[in-house]
Amino acid sequence: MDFRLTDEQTALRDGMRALLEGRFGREGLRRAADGTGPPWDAPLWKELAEAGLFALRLPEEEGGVGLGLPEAALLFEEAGRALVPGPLVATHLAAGLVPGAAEGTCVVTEAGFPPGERTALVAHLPAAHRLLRLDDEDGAGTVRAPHTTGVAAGPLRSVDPATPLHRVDADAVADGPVLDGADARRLRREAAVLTAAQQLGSAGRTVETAVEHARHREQFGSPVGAFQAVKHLCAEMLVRLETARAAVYAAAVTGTESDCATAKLLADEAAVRNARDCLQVHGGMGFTWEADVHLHLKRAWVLERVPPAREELEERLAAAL
Amino acid sequence: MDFRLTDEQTALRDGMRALLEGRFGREGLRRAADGTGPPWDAPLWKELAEAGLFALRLPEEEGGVGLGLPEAALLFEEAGRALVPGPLVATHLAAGLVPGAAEGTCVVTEAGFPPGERTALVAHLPAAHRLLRLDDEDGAGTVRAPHTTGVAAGPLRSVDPATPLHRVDADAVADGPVLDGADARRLRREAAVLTAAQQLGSAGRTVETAVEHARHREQFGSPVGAFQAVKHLCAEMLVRLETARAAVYAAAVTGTESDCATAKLLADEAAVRNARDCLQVHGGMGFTWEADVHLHLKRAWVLERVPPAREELEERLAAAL
Amino acid sequence: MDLSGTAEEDAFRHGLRAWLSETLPKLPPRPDPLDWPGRRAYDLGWQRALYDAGYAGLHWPADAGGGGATPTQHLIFLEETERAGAPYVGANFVGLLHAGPTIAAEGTAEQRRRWLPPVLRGEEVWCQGFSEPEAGSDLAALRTRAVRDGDAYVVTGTKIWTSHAEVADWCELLVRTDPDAPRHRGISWLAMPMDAPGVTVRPLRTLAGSTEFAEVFLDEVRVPVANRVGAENDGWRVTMVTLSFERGTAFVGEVVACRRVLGELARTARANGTWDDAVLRRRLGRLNAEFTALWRLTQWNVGQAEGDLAAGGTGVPGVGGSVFKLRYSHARQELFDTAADVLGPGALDTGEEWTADRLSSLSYTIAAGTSQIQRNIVAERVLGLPKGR
Amino acid sequence: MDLSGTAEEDAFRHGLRAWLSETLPKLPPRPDPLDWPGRRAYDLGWQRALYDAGYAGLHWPADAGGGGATPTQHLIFLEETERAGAPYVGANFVGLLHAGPTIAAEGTAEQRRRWLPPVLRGEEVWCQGFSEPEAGSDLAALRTRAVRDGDAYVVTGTKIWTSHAEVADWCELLVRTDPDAPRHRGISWLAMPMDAPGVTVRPLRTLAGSTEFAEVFLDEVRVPVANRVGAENDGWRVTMVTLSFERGTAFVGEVVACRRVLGELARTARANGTWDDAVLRRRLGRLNAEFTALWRLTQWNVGQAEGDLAAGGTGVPGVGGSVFKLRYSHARQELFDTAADVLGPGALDTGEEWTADRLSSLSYTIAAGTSQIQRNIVAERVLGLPKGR
Repeated sequence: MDFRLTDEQTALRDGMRALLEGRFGREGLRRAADGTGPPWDAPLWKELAEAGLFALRLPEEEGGVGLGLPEAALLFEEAGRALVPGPLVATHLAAGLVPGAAEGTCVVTEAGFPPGERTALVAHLPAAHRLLRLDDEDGAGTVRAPHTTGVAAGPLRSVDPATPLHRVDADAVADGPVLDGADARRLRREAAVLTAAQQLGSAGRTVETAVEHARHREQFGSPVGAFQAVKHLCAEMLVRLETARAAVYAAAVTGTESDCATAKLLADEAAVRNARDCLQVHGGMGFTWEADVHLHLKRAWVLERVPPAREELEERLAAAL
Repeated sequence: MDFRLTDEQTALRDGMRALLEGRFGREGLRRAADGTGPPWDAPLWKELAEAGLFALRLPEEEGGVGLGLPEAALLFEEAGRALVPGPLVATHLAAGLVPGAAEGTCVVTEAGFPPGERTALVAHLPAAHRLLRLDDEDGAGTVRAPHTTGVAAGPLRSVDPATPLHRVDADAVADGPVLDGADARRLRREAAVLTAAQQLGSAGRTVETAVEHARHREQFGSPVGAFQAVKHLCAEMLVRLETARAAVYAAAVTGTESDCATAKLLADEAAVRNARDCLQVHGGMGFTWEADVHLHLKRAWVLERVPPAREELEERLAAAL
Repeated sequence: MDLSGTAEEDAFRHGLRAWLSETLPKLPPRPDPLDWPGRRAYDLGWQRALYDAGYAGLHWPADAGGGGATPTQHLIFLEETERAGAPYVGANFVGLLHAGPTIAAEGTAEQRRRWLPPVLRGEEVWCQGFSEPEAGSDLAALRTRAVRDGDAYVVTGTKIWTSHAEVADWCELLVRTDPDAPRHRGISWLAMPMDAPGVTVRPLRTLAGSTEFAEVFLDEVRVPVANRVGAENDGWRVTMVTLSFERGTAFVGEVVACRRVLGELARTARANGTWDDAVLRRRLGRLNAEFTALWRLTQWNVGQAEGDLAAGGTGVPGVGGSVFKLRYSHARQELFDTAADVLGPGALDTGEEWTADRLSSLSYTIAAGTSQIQRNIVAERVLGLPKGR
Repeated sequence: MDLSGTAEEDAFRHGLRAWLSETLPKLPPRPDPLDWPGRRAYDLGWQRALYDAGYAGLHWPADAGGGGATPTQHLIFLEETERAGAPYVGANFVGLLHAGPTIAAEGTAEQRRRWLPPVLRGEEVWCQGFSEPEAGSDLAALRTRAVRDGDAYVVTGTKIWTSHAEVADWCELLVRTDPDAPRHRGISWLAMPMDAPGVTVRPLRTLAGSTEFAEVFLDEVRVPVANRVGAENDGWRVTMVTLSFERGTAFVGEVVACRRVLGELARTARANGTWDDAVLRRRLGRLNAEFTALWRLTQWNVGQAEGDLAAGGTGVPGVGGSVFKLRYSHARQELFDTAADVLGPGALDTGEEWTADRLSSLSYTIAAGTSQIQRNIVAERVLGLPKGR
C-alpha cells in the first residue's frame, strides 16, 4: 500500500495547474462570471482536450493517455480549483463512447435524474452536442447519448453565472442510441468521484483564499488571522478539506460504491461550507461581486445537487451498513 | 403587554433560590449524587411543599398559594438550577387532584409514554406513592393516578445518580381512578413547560459555572476566558440560554401548544449543549466526578427524554405550520 | 409577565389596523427595484401618508416631532405594518432610524428644526457614511479625514456599504478630525449634502447581483462646520447613541416576515412532495420553534427596554441586542438553506424569490457587526470575561 | 496512489491472521475491570505472547529490539488485532508507545539495556507522569520540582490523569529542574520507580464513574540522576520526540472499532424499529461516510509518514495528527450520541455499553490537547496564521 501521489501524478497535477493558471486564471474566471467573455469558450475546451483531460483514461492505442481514475481525479481537482466551466465530467466519461468527446470536438453534458424524478437540471445545454443519460431503472444499466438539438428545455436564471442551467424532461431525451459496452453504474460512480474532485479543488482554493486574507487584512491593530475566532474557522476548513481529500482519492483508487458515496457527500459539504467560511473570514469584502468567493459557493451549490445528492447518498450509505 | 417579571415574581424566585442554597446547596447535591445521603430526602420534600412549590397554583381557599404557571415556571427554574431531585413536576401537577400531593405527604411521579410506546421510564418509583398517567389515546384526555405499590418494574442503572429510573409497562399501571375534571392535554402542556423550566435553570447554572471557571483558571499566562475560543463558547451558551428563557416564560404565560413545544425543544437543547460546552471550558477538571458539570449533563439527558421529546416536538411543530 | 395588550395598546393596534386596511389598497404600484428615483418617490410617499395619519416617527421623542411611543407601541406598529404587507421603511431608513434620532438627541435647536421635520414629512432622504473599505468591522479605524478651513471642513476619503446614496439628500458622515488622538477620540459627526461638489457615488454590486449599496468617494468636499452635530472629536459617542437607539425593535418586521415565509415553505413542501422527507419536515418544525422563540425574545427585549426607560434609563437593549442578532442571523440563514431544499432544483434559480433571499441572507452574519464581534461583545460586556487574546 | 498491499504486506497480514486465530482462543478469560493486578497480569501475558511470536514492539527500531516495521505494517498489525478482537495494549501502553520509544531514541546504551527488554517481554509496566492539576492544556506550565541532592533528584509535586499507576513499575516523569529558565527550558525527563518512598497513588473518579486514572502525589521522592534520559533541562525536547512518535497510527484500532459499532448500531436500529426514523437512519448513513473517510485519512497519514521516513525524516505525521484528532473526536461523540437515539430509553442506562462509551467519549475533545488547542496548532503550524490574540 502506498497511498501517496507518485512523482508522475504530482507532475500531471502541477502541469494542469500551470495550464489553467495561464489559460483560465483570475481574468478568465471573471470574464466567465461577469458575462464579458463569449458564452462558450470553445478554444479553452479544445486546449483542455489537447491536455488530455477527456482522453486521459482511454488506452494509448485509441489515442488516449492510458491513465486511470486517480489521475483523472487529480486533474478534476485542478479544474474545480480554477472553477473551469463546462460539462467536464460528462465529456470525460463520454470519451471513447461518443465520437469527438475525447478530442473536444463534441461537447457532452449529462441529464442526471434524481431518484424518482422525471426532470433533470442540465448544465451548458446550449453549448453541448450530446446528452449523456445513465439509466439504471431496469437494473441493466443502459447508457444513451441523444443529440441535444431540438430538446425542449426551460432555462433557469442560474445562480452560478458561469454555468447555464436548463430543466429537461425525461421524455424529451428518451431517444438516442444505447452505447454498447458502457456500464451505467460504473460511470455513475466515476461521475460522483470526479464531481467530488471538483468540489475538493474548490474547497482547497477557498482555504487558501481565506488564509491569505486573514494573514494580510488588519483590523483592531493586527491581522485578523491572529484572532482565534478566525484562526479556528480556517483550521476547521482545513480539516474538512483534508478529510474530503482522503475520501476522494480513496474513491478514485477503489471505485467502490461506499467510497464513492462518501467522497461525494464529504466533498460537497467541504466545498459549500468552506466557501461560506471563506466569505465569513472576508467580512463585507466577501459579499461583493468582485470577490471570487461567491463564485465558489455558487458552483458548489450547483455541483452538490448533481445526483447523487445528499439525501440519496445518506440513504445509500445507511443501506450499506 | 409587559413581559418583564413583576416585583412579586422576582421576590418569589429569589426566595426559592435562597431556600435551595440553604437546604440543597452544593453539599446536598453531592450527597444525592455520591449516594452518601439517604436514597430519598423526605424532609427536603416536605420543606419544598411548605414553600408552596406543589400548592402554588391551587386557589387560596383550597389551601394553595393562588398563583399561576409563570410563577411555577420561575420556581421550577430554580429547582433545575440546583438540580433538586425528585418527581417535582408530577407532584406539582397532581396537587388538588391527588390527596396529599400539595402538602408533600403523597409523592407523585409520572409514567409518560412516548407516542406509540407501551413502556415508560419512571423516575423515583421507589419513593413515589402514586403514578400520574396523562392519557390521550381516545382524545378524551383522561387522567389516572394508580398507586405504585406492587407495580412490576425493571430498574435501570440510571445515568443520573440522583434520579433512579425504572421501566414500567403500560399494562402494569392500567388501573387507577380517573381523576374527574382534569384535562390531560392541558396537564401535558404544563408538564412540558415546567420540565423546560428545570432545563432552563440548569442551562443558566452551567453558563455561570463556565464563566466563573474561565475568569479564574489560568493557562498560557492568562485566564482561559481571555482566549476568544473560550469566550465564544461562553457567548453561545448565553445565546442558547436567553433564547430558551424567552420561549419558556412565554409558554408559561400563554400555555399554547406551539409555545409549549418550542419551550421544551429549546430548553432541552440549551441544557444539554450548555452542559457539554461547560465541560469543554473546564477541560480535564470537568471530566472528574467531583466537578458538578456532569450532573447537569446527566439530568439534562434524563429530562430531554421525558415526553414530549425531540422527534415528537419537531413533528408537532411542523404539523402546526 | 404579561403578553396581552393593555386597553391602550389594543386601541392603538385596532386603530392602526383600520388605517392600514383603508390606506394600503390605495397605494400606487411598487416601483421596479432598479428604479431608484421611483423608489425614492414611493418611499417618501408612504412616509408622508404615515405623517398625515400621525404615525410618523412613532418612536421619536415628542419634542422632536415624534410620537413618543413606548417600545411596545413601536413593536405593535412594526408587527402590524409587516403583517398587513405595508411598504418597507426603504429610503427613509437612515433618516428615521439613525440620523434623525441622533440629531434629536445631540443636535442644537436650530439643527433639529432644519433636519427633523423633512424626515418625518417624507421630504428628505438620508444615507449613512460610516463604513470604509479599510475599516470593516473595526469601524473606529476610519480614515476619511476632515480638515478645518474657515467655517467648513474639507473632507476626503471613501465610504462603503451606503444604501440609497444615489437618491439621498443628506449623508450622516463620520470623519476623522484629529488624526493624532486615540482612535475613538478624534472622530466627528457631520451632515453632508449629497449634492456638494466632490461627492461621487458608485454602485457596488453584491454577490446577489444587486446594487443595493454604493461606494461614496469624497474628494475635498466642503461641509459647513455648522453641520457638525455634537462637539468636535465627540462623534464616536454621538454615533453610539444612534446605533443603540432601537430599543429591541430592530428586527421586528423581519421576524414577522420570516414566520410568514416559514408558513409558505410548509405549504410549498406539502404541495411538491418534499414534506414526505422526514428530515426536511423536522427541520421545518425546528425552524418553527426557532422563530417562535425569536418572536418571544423580541417581546422580552422590548420589555427590558421598556423597564429601563421607566427607570429613567435609555431603553437601549444591552444584552438583548447582540444575543438576538447572533441567534437571528444564523436562523435566517438556516431558513433559506431549508427553503433551498424545499425548492429542489429551483434553489439554483435566482428567479425564485427564496433563492435571492438565500443569497442576501449570507450578509447577516457579517453586516452591522460580524457574529465573531457579537460574541466578543456578549462575552466581554455581558459575561464579564477579560479582554485581550 | 495505491491501496492494495504489496506481496510483503499481504504475507505479513496473512501470517498475523493465522497466528491470531490460533492464539486468541487460548487466552485466559478477561479480568474484571476493577481487578488491577488481574489486568496487569493479563496485559503482560498478552505482551509476552506477542514477544514470543515476534510481534512485540513492531514499530520500534530494530536496534532497540523492535520489529523495525514500516508505518504500513504497523497499521496492518493494529487493524488486524482489532478486527480479530485481540486484547488491547492496556497496561503496556506507556511502555510500548511513549516511554520505550523515548528511551530508544534518547537513552544511553545502558538505559536501553535496562528498560527496553522488560517492556517488550511483558515484564514491566510503565505509567506517565506528565499532566498536573494546575497545568492542564498548558503542559509546559508544570510545577513538579526536582532538586539535585548528590546523585539523586528530590522530587515533589502532583501528577494527574495517570493510567495504571496502581500497578506500574516505572513512571516516565517530567519535572522542573530549573525554575528560573523559560518555561520549556527547565524541564527534565526521569524514570521514577513507583515503589520509591514518597510516592502515593490515589484513584481519580471520572464522570463515567470509573477509576481508570489516578493522581500521583510525590513527596520528596529520591530518583537517581542516572535515571534521567537526555540532558538536564532538555526534557521538553525529549518528550516531544515521544509524543510525536505515532506516525499516523494512533487511532487505528479505535477507528476499526467505531466502524464495528456503527454496523452494530444499524443492526440494532433495524431490530428495534428506530431504523424507520429517517432522521436517525440518515444520521447513521452520514456516520458511515464519516468513519469511512477517517479510515482513508488514517491510510493517507500513514502514507505521508512512510514517505517522510523514506526521505530520511522522522515519520511524524505533522498536519495529519491534529487534523485527524479534530475530526475523529467529534465523530466519535456524534457516534455515541446517535447510539443514544438508537437505544432510546436505554440511553439512560449505564448498564448499556454504548451509554458508558458515550460518557467516556466526552473526554475526546479534551484529552491530549483540547480541540481548541488542536485548532491553534493547525492554524499556526500548518496554515501559517500569526500567533497571539
